[in-house]
Amino acid sequence: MGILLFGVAKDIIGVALLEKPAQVRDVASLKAWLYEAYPGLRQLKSMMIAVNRTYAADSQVINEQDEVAVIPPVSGG
Amino acid sequence: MGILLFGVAKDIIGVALLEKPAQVRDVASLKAWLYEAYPGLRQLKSMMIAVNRTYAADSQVINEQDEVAVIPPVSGG
Amino acid sequence: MEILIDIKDTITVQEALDFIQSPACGGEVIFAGTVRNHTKQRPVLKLFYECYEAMAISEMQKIATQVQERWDIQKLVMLHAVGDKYPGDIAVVIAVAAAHRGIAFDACEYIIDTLKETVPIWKKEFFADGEIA
Amino acid sequence: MEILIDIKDTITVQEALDFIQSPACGGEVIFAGTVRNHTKQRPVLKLFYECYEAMAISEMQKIATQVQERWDIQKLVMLHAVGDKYPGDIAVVIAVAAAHRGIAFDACEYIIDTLKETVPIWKKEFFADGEIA
Repeated sequence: MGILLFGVAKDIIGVALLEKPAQVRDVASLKAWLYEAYPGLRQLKSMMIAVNRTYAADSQVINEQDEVAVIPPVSGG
Repeated sequence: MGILLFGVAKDIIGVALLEKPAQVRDVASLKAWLYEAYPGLRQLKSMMIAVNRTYAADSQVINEQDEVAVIPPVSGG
Repeated sequence: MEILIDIKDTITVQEALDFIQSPACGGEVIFAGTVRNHTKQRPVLKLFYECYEAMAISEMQKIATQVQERWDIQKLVMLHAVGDKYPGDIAVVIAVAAAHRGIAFDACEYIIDTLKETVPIWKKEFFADGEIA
Repeated sequence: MEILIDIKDTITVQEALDFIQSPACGGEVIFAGTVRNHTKQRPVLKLFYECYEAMAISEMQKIATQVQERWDIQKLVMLHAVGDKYPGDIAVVIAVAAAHRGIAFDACEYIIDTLKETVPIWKKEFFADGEIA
């Protein structure tokens, strides 16, 4: 399963799609892994995770078939 | 000098322009004369007088060359 | 602040937009007041707007001056239609352009609220049942 | 409530107006967000808008649902542009039609404020001095 990257998160990591490590099973462990693997993400004012196109709480479980995305601070409008 | 009439005030009095009686020298006496001569005006929620295109207080003096108008409740927009 | 004030037979949102759009401004708020086909559930055939034009223009300019003193607005449009207006026709357009949207909303709402209170324009309603009010 | 939500290369105020104008509604409020030629006094060459489209549409629909629960709005439009946008171009249009103008102002401002907080769209600013932020 891939993790979609957008905006400045994509710029920091340098790709638009990341492979999810097998040990990542929920939003909290995904965030911990991202901050560890890509320390540049720590400069973001906020980093939300969307699961199946909805903002997800840290406790939310991530299943293999879920659509997961990293959402840096939005700036539309 | 004529007194301009608009909206429902014009409908009540039946003309668009009235002659000002010589004894009317200020806004208060104009209103008193209008209510006396045209009792139908008493049904208006409000009746403002404009002198030279500006809302006028009761104490304002009316000179012969002034542009005077009767302003019933406005309903633009 | 650039100002466009006009009272005439037919007004459009487009002419207001054309006046306010500018690469220097980020937020534009437009209010359009349209003739409704009913008033308190009674079908309306048409409205007739009458105006004391010289004073109406003067009162609209006073509103523009108040807006200028109160908010940092770059462009402001006030248009009012007169004569016979039918359901769906535009009776009034207010448009405001500012660098920041919050003040554009505040100024636009203030303008239409004040216009309805102070500008000498009167509407007559012609109802489908024949009554005129 | 009738709803028009769209994300595409080019948006216009006119298409929003065409959707909301109706003889049943008396008050229409439109917000247009335009690309400014400066940000904090620095000249801007262009913006680039990127979008997580499927989620953005879903978040816009959530805003429409909130509006519907909170206000008596008849028609609602949310349009957002994506790709390269130059000063003066329209980036976002919100339009609301209601029987009463007060709620149209409230709903329109709520929609643009919430869109800027929750909808996954990102802008990149290309400054005249070569910097990108």
